[in-house]
Amino acid sequence: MRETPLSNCEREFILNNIAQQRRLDGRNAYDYRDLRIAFGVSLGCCHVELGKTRVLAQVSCEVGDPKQTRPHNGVLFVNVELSPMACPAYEQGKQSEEGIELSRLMERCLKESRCLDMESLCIVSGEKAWHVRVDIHVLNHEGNILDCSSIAAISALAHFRRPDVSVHGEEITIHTLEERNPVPLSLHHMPLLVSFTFFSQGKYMLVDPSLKEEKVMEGKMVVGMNKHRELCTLQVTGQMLLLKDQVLRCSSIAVTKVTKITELIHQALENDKQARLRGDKHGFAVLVSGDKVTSNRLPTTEVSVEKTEVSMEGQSSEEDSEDQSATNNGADISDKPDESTSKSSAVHILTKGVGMIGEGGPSTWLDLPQAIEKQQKVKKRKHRPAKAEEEEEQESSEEEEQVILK
Amino acid sequence: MPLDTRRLTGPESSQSPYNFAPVNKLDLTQLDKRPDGRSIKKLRPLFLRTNVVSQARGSSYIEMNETKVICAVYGPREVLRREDFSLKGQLTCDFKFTTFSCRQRRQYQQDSQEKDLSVLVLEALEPAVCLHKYPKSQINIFITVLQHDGSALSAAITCASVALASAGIEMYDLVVASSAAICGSVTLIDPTAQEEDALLKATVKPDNNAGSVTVAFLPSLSQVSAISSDGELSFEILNKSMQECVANCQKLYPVLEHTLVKHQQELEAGRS
Amino acid sequence: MFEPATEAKLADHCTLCVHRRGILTGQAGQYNHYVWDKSIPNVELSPLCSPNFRPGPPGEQAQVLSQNMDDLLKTSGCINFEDLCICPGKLSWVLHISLVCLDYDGNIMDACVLALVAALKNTCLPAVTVDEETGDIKTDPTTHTPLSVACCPVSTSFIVFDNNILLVDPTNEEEKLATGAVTVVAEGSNLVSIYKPGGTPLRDDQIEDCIDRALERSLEAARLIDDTLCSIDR
Amino acid sequence: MAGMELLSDQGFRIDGRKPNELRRIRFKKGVFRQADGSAYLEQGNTKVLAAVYGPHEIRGSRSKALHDKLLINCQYSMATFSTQDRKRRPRGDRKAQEMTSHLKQTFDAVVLTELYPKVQLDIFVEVLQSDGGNYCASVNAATLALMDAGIPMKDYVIACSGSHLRDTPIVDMNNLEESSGGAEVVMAVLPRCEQIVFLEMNSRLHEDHLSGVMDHVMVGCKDIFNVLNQQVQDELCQKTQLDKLVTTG
Amino acid sequence: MGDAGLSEAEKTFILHSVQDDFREDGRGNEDFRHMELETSLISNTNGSARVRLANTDVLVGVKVQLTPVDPERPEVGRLEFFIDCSANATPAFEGRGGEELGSEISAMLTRAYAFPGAVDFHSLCVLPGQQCWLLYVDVLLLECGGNLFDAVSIAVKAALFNLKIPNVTMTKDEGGVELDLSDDPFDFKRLDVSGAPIIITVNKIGHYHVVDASEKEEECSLARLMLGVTEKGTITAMRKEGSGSLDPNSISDMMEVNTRFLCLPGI
Amino acid sequence: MASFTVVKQEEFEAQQEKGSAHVLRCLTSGLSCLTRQDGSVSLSQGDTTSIAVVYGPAEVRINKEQIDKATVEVIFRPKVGLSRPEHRKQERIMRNTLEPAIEAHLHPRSSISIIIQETEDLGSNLACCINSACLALLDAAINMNYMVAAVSVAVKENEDMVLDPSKQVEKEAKSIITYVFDSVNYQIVTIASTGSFSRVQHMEALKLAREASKSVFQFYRESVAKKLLMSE
Amino acid sequence: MAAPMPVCIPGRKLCKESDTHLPGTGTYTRNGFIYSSLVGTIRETTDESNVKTISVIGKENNSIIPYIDAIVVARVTNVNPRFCKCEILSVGKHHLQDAFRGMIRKEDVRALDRDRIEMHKCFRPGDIIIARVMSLGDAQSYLLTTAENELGVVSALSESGK
Repeated sequence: MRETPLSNCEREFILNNIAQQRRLDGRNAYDYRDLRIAFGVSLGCCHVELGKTRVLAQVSCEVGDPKQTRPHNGVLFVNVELSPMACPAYEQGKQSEEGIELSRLMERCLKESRCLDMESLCIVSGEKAWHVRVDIHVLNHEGNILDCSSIAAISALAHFRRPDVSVHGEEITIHTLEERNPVPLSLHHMPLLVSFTFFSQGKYMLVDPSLKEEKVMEGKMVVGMNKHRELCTLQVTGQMLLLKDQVLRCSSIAVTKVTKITELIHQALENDKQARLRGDKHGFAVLVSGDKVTSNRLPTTEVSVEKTEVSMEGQSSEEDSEDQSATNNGADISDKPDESTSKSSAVHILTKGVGMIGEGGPSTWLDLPQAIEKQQKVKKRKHRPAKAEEEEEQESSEEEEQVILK
Repeated sequence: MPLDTRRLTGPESSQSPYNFAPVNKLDLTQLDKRPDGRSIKKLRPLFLRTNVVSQARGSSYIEMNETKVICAVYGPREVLRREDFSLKGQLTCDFKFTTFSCRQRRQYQQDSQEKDLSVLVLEALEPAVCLHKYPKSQINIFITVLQHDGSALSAAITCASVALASAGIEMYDLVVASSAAICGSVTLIDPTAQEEDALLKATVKPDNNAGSVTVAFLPSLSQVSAISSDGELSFEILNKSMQECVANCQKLYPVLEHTLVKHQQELEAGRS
Repeated sequence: MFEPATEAKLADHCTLCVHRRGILTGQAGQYNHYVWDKSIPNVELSPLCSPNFRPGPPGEQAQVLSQNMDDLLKTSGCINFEDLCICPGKLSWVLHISLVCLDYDGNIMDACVLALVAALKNTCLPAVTVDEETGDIKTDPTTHTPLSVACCPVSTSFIVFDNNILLVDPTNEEEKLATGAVTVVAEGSNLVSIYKPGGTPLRDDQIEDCIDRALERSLEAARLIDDTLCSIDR
Repeated sequence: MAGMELLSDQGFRIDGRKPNELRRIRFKKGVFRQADGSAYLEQGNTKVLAAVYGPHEIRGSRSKALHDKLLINCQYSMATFSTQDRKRRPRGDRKAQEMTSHLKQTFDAVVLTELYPKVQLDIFVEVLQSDGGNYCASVNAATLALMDAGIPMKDYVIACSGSHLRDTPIVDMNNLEESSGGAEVVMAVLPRCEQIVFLEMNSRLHEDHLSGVMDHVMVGCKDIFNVLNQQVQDELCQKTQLDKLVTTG
Repeated sequence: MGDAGLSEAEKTFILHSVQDDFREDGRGNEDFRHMELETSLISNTNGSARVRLANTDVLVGVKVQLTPVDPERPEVGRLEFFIDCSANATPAFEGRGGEELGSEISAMLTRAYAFPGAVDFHSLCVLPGQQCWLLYVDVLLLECGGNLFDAVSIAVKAALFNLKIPNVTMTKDEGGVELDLSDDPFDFKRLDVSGAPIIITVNKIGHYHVVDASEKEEECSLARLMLGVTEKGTITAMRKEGSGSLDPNSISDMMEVNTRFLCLPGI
Repeated sequence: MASFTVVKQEEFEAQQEKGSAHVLRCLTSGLSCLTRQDGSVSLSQGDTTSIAVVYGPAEVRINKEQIDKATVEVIFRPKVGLSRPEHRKQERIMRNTLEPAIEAHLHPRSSISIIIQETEDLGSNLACCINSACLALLDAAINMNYMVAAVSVAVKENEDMVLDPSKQVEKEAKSIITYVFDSVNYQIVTIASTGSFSRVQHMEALKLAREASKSVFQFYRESVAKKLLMSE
Repeated sequence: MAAPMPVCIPGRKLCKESDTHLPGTGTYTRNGFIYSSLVGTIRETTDESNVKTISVIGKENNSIIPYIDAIVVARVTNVNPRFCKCEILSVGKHHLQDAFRGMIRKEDVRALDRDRIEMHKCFRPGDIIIARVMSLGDAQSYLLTTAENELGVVSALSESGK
């Protein structure tokens, strides 16, 4: 499905507002929309809402071989898929330009900033290591999925626990969650992406663009940073010409944003931890809790049903109902099966390794490999001509020359 | 993360048990009798039949002892991609070994060898088909080798040409193919798989011949529509064995003829 | 060197099923909950068998079929995967099962199951010996041990025609017109699976009827397989 | 600490360069006959071929055409033998795709696209040998190829990379410096007006150092510009003189 | 290959030019075009070569890598060919456009090199039954002006000739054998390529046989015969290409023509 | 409210552990929880949650166009990794279940696409997905012939029946059967089973599931009613 | 048919081409001879001037792809003011295994007052029509016409689809 384009007047309207330092949702230029982080019941599952934009991130791991180039390291794999779930413009399966850019940015933010301690993921050097996989699902695209997914990804990584392993010589045992407490991944730092959008030759700049703003922007600059004021990624996309000081301004703003968001994440993690300790209700069931206007809840319900014996006689009753149906609409059950049941009790063995049953008689495939090898008579018939021709080939060849019609 | 998400995938580290089995070497240079008891110059019995795939426009099945090939022909269909549109008809060929057809387990995806063979079969058949009669449409040939015991290529070509004929596609002539393996002084006609890879492993003196030839031949136009050879061969030997293959094609031709005539008669019987 | 091969034919429909045994080396089997599957069935609906299929990776139908075969193998318990273990944690058999459709004329599910079971039943594993200290593996293709197959599940497919008529063993044509399908896989008196993927809603008695017929048929088909296999001298 | 051997105490880099010193640049325009424009460029051990086809009518689906401007279509690929350990495939992997889109972005900004509505321009870049700064070399080579093809542009677009080692910014990094894990800043600029067309940074760099590095990279770009411009001008003069001779007989 | 889009008139012109043995670029039917050959230009490879045959421009790089041996033949090393048709040559090759041609060429090369005498495969085996050298022969097609197969094969042979395989020292210890490569750039061994074949293509245009056809001429020929020939004059691979068919005699003639170019392999 | 479910939840888990339990876990739905789609629902059955969205009737890709009715496509997105044959199977089941329920012929040459995202699988995932999809269709106001409700039943080794099993129970169970019923006269739309069982068990499970499905339908009605109420 | 006619296969030489023997369908001529190009039975038809036409009849009696002037049955797939697209289901008696795309331009719908044709009043998607092939058309589709008395829509459904 194609994305419905923005009408010119709408475009104008938005741009004018931006020019007057106003945004449609009443935010200031450097404000984020309100951020909500929730964790699933399963570990390493994080759900982030940034305004109306929603992203789900799930971290998983499995044991595999390490890369030849880095035998002492585990492997981190980041997968961002823009499915039609998020917005109709995206197509299932094929990666769009946007998708590639997004997933590369995520990769650079998480991998190349080396926020995850790869050595700690190694089980047996050069033989076995953990493959950690981050799946990021964009559920709803209302602008700035990039920041949202980076938040989701990093908090999911922080929330995740991998099963414990113990190595005794050759033996490698992976302990189930019941046997031993799973261990968290060791994160060096928490890089986050902050994107800045530019309008009208970079004259105006906004943080956390909404969908509409993204549609009218001329370019975007993404700053990846952690709370130690270390830049982890920097990227300018779109067709625009920037000047150095603009870049610097962005990075300085990013600092404040990152520190704030990082705090939020830590807080959320803490809450989840407490909830689990208290055996409280956690997970998404809370997210879709019945308190919203559009939502509804049916409390756990007892289903009363007659006991087995009842259903037994139910069976008998159904049996007779069946014959009824068989009688009243004759077409109901084709008589094919009846026939087969009646006479097909006899299995015909045609040759060694070839048997048949039921209607229709032997198939065209009767003389196939096994059949033919054994089935001498068939084979003979087949082969006589071949042989014959082989013997008197001259004759056959001249017959070929001879003219049939004159 | 399995790479092929559309199939059930097993462990990569799995190996064929035959890798651990003792290998029995077969020396072709001094061999009086062939493993299957044929004489050097003898062809394997050829079994052909048509109409094996009910859904196809034309189809055929060929069997040379343990080499078993099935082929189906579909079309003429319309060309969907506007890029490869042409007023002349097009022929496509898709050659595949089943995973279990060979000694070593094969992959599901078409590998380079199969691609190469597809092209060879295609070029062998193209000269024989009256493509100008099928404007802006294409004819698809699908070949599957169920079991590979040598000379799969020649079997496939022969099989395909019969399938085309049985499909009622207009052709200038049938195509018959046959192959030979040369090792030193001996020339084995219609080699089996065992002989073929014995050939590859054969440690012959540098100036000695070791290789194989496959020739596709249009019998009644007496034209060679495809020829391919592997291994190191001297010019004379190659030429000689090529002639031999041509001769063998002539021998096989009547079998094809017989099969097709029978096929047609069955049709007639069906009509009346 | 022959792979156990069987073909199941329902009228014009033919499926060739072959097992390729492979030895799984390495220690993959060792990780208790990262064990590899020991049987990998794959159904190939090649463009050869019907004009509906195009070349390239398997389409949805083929994938679903492969999955069904897999589920069947796993849940029916017709092969005991412990038997496939040669040397615990180190070495085990892997059954690569390819089901190649040669002629597609409907009711492929039944054909596949039939072929699958028959092929399993005449699978032979060559003897394997492992040298303790060196860890060298030796196989002897001359001596075979047949794979023990506990039971033989049989699938019976019905299509729902025009919302209330049930037809067994549908042809390609019938399947195109069908408004729903039911597949019952039975084994002796037990049901291995009932598979009715949507379609028109059916009354209980209709389902019951399908089950009845499936149970009957399963006995016959089992007999077919056994008799046929007996007829092969091995 | 990686920085140590990368920058000696005497302030020399691993390949003996000074921190703000560029690698040797050699290039040749018009190396292919069949392409409309082409260029071969060496920056140290990084060797790149660029070819330009078009503007020509849209290939493939018409829907790609832009009604108001030129469609620029890029492909970045690396020869399988170009890298230290062999690449499996020359293109199509994520990194290559990303690089492709970066090139596209860069040249969309500088080529006067509005002059050729509804048509397509192909820029193909082939890295024969990679020793760091692939993007930079590609951009510079492509710029030359575009000139060779006579495609109107705002200005040269020049790319250069830089980093920050032991409190000293360095420019035009080679492979060793890149793979050492230090920060890498890549910039593509219009050298005359100092405008940034493309900016990218990987790994970690403290925010305070950013400004310094950017300055040096900018200078680096200008140096490259001068080198290229010099030769281009000379060639042009020679050519015009030749033409004069021809015309005057 | 051969998509110059010729008009009938042009075709007949070429046909005639071939008939009177005076082709459009002034060559006779059995003359090659001007060829340049340079070696060792990519420092990242173990051996590299570039061939420019008129407009056909081919770059070959060879990389060596230690790999476990093929269980089927445990005592020899392996060659692997990969042809990448760069989009620089023609926009048609963009993306996957060139793959078909690429695989065709690599298939032909693989055949031509698939006999024991091609190179000394045994010398490529480092540790019989365990480790051997895998030679990645990567061909990069930069520009195509006809007769690709020949040009590629020549470039490949040159690159193999130029190949420097680092020496390996083996140290026995209790886990097994320790292999280490010498990093000294001058401590290497060469590969003997005297047996290596090159491909010569003979095009049948009208009733005449033409070697080293230009792109235009290729389009005019319905069938061509490609042979891999060695210095010794043996034929290591033969293949008929194109949609036409040939009668047996003309094949022999074409082979004759080929064998006249045996001088070429000895570059 | 939170506390209320917590208690229930634990009781419930316990009950399932100890033997046959004929309880449906608590259902929670959030209609039009997303903004970009024509219909969207996040549904949770106990801890098992899934999000389903619906687009359509909308323009259809030319190669999928059907001239007499709308093209219904279902995409199931697993939470981890790319979709594999097992998910294809689920997709197929869901599509065949929902397609006849939709009155496709009202919107010829258009597409109705349903995308279902697994967000938390803690037992009876398939049922949850199907139910959420049906709700999403209702939320998108697509004309339907009937609603569908899915319920899974697990048969334990000791022959006990467990309705709407949790992950733990599913692991131990001998077989799991998922039934889908239509809302008109509660006939069987879909059966999908893993593991073997006797026909008696099948019939017992069927009865149980059918009863349960009625309360699910009730839940649908309430949810939609509530939504409509709010929108007024 | 009475006596089974001789069956021939592709490449079989039938007879010399001469002004009394002309090549018919299923044959081709090569240096002076008529060869068969099909598996089929040979048939010779003699016209009044005693000229024999040699033809070979394969499994179908007529061509298996649309050819110019063939009468085809097609289903309309979509309609717009200038033309309507349809898929050709069968050529003459031969039913096509998979359909070919066809197109009827506004001016080819009917012979009389062509300039007052309104496509959507002539065709609706799903209609089954009989048409004649005008030309092979472009890369996309064959050009069809219904501008004859015995051509046009032969089966259609009402608005309500009943």
